[in-house]
Amino acid sequence: MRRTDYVIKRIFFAVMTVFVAITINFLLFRALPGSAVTNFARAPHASPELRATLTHEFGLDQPLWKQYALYLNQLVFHGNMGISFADNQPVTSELAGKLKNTIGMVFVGTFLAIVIGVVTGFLAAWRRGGAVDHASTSSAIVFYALPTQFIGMMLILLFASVLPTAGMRNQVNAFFSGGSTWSNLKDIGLHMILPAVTLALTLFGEYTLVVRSAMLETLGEDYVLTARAKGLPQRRIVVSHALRNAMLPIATLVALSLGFIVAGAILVEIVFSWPGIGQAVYEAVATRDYPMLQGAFLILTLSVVFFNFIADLLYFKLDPRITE
Amino acid sequence: MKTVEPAVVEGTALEARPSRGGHPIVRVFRERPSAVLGLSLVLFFVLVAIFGPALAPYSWTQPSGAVFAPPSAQHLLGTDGSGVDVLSEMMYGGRTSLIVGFAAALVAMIVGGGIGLLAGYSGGATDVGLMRVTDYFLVIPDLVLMIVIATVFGPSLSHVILVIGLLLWTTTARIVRAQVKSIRERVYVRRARSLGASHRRIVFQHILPQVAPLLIATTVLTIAYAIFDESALAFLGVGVPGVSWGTMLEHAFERTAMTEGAWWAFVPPGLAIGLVVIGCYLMGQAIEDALNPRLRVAHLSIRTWRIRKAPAATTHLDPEPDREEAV
Amino acid sequence: MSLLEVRDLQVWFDLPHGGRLHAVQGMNFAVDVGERLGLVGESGCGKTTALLALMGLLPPSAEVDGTVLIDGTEILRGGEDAMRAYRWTDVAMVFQGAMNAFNPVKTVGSQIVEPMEFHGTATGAVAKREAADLLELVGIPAAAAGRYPHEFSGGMRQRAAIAMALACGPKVLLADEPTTALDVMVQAQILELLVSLTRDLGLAVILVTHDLPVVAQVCDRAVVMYAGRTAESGPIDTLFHDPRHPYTRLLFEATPDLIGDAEVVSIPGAPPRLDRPLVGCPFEPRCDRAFDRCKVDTPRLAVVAARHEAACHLNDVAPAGIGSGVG
Amino acid sequence: MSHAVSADVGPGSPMGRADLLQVHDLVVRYPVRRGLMEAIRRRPRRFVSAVDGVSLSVAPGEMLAIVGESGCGKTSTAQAILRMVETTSGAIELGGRDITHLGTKDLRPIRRDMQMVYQDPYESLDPRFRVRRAVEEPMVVHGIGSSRAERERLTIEALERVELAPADLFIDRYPHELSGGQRQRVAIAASLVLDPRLLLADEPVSMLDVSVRAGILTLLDQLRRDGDMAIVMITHDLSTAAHFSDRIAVMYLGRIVEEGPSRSVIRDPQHPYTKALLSVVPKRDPRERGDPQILQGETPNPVDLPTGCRFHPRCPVAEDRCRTIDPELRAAGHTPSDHRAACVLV
Repeated sequence: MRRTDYVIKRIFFAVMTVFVAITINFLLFRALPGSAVTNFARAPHASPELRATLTHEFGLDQPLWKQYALYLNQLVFHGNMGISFADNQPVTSELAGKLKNTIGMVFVGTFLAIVIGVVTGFLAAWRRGGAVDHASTSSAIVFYALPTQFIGMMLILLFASVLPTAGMRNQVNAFFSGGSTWSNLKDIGLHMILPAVTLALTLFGEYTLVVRSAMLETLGEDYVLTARAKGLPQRRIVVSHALRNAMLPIATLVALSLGFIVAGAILVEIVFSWPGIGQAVYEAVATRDYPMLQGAFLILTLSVVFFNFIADLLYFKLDPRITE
Repeated sequence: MKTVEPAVVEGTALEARPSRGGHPIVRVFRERPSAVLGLSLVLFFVLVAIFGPALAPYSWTQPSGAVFAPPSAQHLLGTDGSGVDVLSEMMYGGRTSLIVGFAAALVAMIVGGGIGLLAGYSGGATDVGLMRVTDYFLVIPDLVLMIVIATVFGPSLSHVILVIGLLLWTTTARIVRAQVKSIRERVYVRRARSLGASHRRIVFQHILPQVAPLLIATTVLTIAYAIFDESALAFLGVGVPGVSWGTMLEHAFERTAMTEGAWWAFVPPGLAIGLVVIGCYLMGQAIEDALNPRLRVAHLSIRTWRIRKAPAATTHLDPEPDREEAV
Repeated sequence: MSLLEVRDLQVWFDLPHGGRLHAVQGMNFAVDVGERLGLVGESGCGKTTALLALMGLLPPSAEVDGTVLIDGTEILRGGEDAMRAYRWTDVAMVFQGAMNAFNPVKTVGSQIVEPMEFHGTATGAVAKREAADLLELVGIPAAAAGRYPHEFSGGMRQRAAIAMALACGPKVLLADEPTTALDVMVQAQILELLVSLTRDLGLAVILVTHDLPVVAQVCDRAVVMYAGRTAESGPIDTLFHDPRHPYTRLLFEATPDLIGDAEVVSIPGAPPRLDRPLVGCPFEPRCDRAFDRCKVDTPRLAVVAARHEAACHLNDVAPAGIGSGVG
Repeated sequence: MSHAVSADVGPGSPMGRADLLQVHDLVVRYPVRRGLMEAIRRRPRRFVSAVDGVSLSVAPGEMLAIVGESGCGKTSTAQAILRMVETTSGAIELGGRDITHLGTKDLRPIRRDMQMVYQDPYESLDPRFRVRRAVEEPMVVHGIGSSRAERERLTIEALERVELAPADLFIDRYPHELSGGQRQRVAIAASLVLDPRLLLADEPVSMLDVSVRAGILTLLDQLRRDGDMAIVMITHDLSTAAHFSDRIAVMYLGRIVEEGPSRSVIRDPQHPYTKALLSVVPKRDPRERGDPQILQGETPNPVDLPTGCRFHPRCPVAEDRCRTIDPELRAAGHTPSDHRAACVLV
């Protein structure tokens, strides 16, 4: 009974957060300097009819709350987020393509970061105070402290001759779909190495430190002493008791950070001009393409909410004590 | 009723007991070398930021040499993509980055600390309400929101500081709230309340002195994040107007210094940011560890207890002679 | 030959800020089949450390000396790895804080089955059934095996801990303050269970506690510990009626009884610090019968009667006078 | 130490020892956390009555011990008397004045008269306050002692009164530089400076070593004799209660099931629960075995109370009528008039 309460509350919280994000998103762009309302429709080289349809669709000449209702209606039911100033294409489809590229690269980068982080964190905890501990903690802190763009630029400096360092050759934006030939895939793969490695180097530090403190915490618990008293060998105690409990904070952190990584990948995508959502945000900023910016912000916020919800579910699944 | 023995297991958790009096922060710097290393790193760059502009050999905006000139006697760190002396830029740039970092951290401390204290101490509806707001702020991706706000309201020093500060206060608020909530339940606070002490007195006499060191630790960590965010904003072109380490990186990237092999145009600012962030991190971590040495004695680690090699004197006067030989 | 015998057990801890804590300074005791031995003393006297040393469960900072024999075979000097074979199959343990003795994210049943399968005493369905029988033996419905530790009350969790300790049919059960955190009625239930186990299964129990009346009612023999050493050991009856160490007498006098108007007197002063070398008798500063020799010469544990030993110079000088007052 | 005697009832007033503290039918209820579904389906809010109708009184210079197992409501009773927990119903009178629903402003001067000593000596002192400042704080809060010098004098006097002599050896120490027993004495001294008329002690010695406990208990005993202070001691240790208190009240599931003079309650218990509790208290002398009457199970969850007498599910001598009758406290024939028990068999 109590456990289902927890899930319902989390779903409710997620929905509320999405609603708040949409509202902030709406208000933010209405607070533009100058006649903000027309900004939205003044797509620089849009034809008069296009401008008319936009005004009608989004009720740009209506009072604010009426606009808000229309904005919600368009967003929720038609998935229409207006027209990009850059190329008059609907924002939604533009962003969808770019999101696929981002997810591809981010997935590889994060996976690498998690592997490095968990391994170094675990070893650091296991050989606490030893050389391995100092080495992995200090390398974690150093990479965690260096700005992402700086790591990217260093990698370009070092590997420019060996690996491609700029966006995909033929701007293939459909990363997953499309019967891409083997060479196409190889090309994407090659291009992805440096950005993914940069992302991994930026992120693994946090995982190392969290895994280390989670492991040290569990290694100090009484039930580890009980397991040792039962005569179990160290290896088995670490795996079936210490690691099992350390998974709680680790799993939640990984899920939580996934949400922010999508946003954090912006810097990596800019340095390597990777055609993802981050690059789209960068160009939208440069050209003051508000609809695009608004759409990207919404998608990134939704991804954070989504991964937060996953983190809650993970925690709920792993910890039988959740009844609050 | 709980009559559990005091937690000190004979001989194992002795180090958990604070050894000497004196202010906890001072004690941290006396006992932990990592805190001193962190402090010296940060102090070095603060001094550079204060005296830098006066000592800078060249102008930090006007070119004073060839483009991407390698480090030489005249230009110790060479020149950047538009011929400006990198060392002078570094000296002046440091001031902007640190100002943004410290100011934003201050904003985060005041807003986050205030909300954390209020929510933690009052509990009930206020606590739930404030924490809901914090949860919403936490969910919004800070970098993206910063970009949007900076774009919408235009970049300016105060804007950037406010934006970064207002997005970093959530972590401070949550940490402070948790600590205040646990202190409020402590027996000596309940005793003060049962004495009839006023809320104001309890907060200023008992709660604040106890939470202050943790607030300092969290603020120092926030400085690191703030400098980080400033460099990200600068890289996206919506950072602080004028020169900062972040703009130097962005400038070097625009001029593709990496492919030109001109490492001196972007390595100094990148390393500087890294070192300051490491310094803040070490200090903050040291203070936080000193406050709650929650890392218990690990029951399990690669090293195990040892058998004493040298034969110890027997402590037992044995009547039966044969037992003597067996030992 | 006794079931479990401990000779000259000593434990040192390396302190984080340098120095060594001599937590156990020479313990000698033995326990036979079906016998209940009490290790009694105040906090900091080394009783829990001695128990952990018996099972080799000390932290890496510990150094151990002495010998531990089970059915005549030495198990301590082989170090952590060699001891592992004897743990739970020969010697099992119940901890004081039963709350976190169990892994919170695994069911109680699976944690009882775990040692069986590892030591090979039972596997699969057989192990599950044996675990269910053990739970019934300690008074818990077998169905509870599928439930998690946080769903158990204090008393039930301690019972489950005892069931887990019996998983591989041990010869000796070490119990570290098993009932300190429980109410007097639940304490009675647990102690009654321990007594029935020694009677029915021939299990030897070593009960560590600071509660003298519990030892008086439950144990056959007792070892009174002070400052890491044996002050006195012998049948519980003689310890009460004919104590041969002032500390034993004063401890009984400081314990109030339900019926009886004897005045309850506290023992002034505090136990000595164990990280400093010992001069003379450790109890001398608090002893009401101390004389000049006590300040200089550390008394050795000497036999005063059949299986009754005490470490006090009075036994050489005026043995009769020690016990007046309590008996 | 002169002390303004408030209201009409003075200590040792001519017409016998008028009671300092009187509690009438005290009830303290906590709401039970409702599940989301229950809230939606408007199920009535359920309550736990931690204290379910407790009446007691204490005269100046008298020590009343409240004993019982965990969850019997003894701590909630003390918290309610100290106005740290809201009283659902019933009345609390201190020195003849009803303080049950007094506003915080009017309550403040009254707080001077009732002080509490807590169980955990390691937590009851602020780790950042030296002993001097810990003992002085109550005086500063209530504006006692016109100058620093006078407050210093009162602090030293209080420290010596709790046998922390010579005071200057302890006055400048931090709590972590004191032993458990010394910390508890500092906490008591910090209450004494206000010269309270009522001292509530919640398990004052349960976390201390045996050799130190007796010291604190004799100190409390002596304070009530010469300070004419009323003491209410909460404990689960019947031997301590038997030895140091004048009267004992035994609580079970939020109710007093037996109360009376200590000697009479210990030597001639009337209520089956008290008899069972006394029978399982281990004796010091190994030869005094006694026949322990061990009740099975543990104190049930107070959310769903059994009907009739709340002890009947665990009572060894329960009869059918116990399931329906919820007995009142009444004196047995042969016991002194103020020794009462709540059982049909009395």
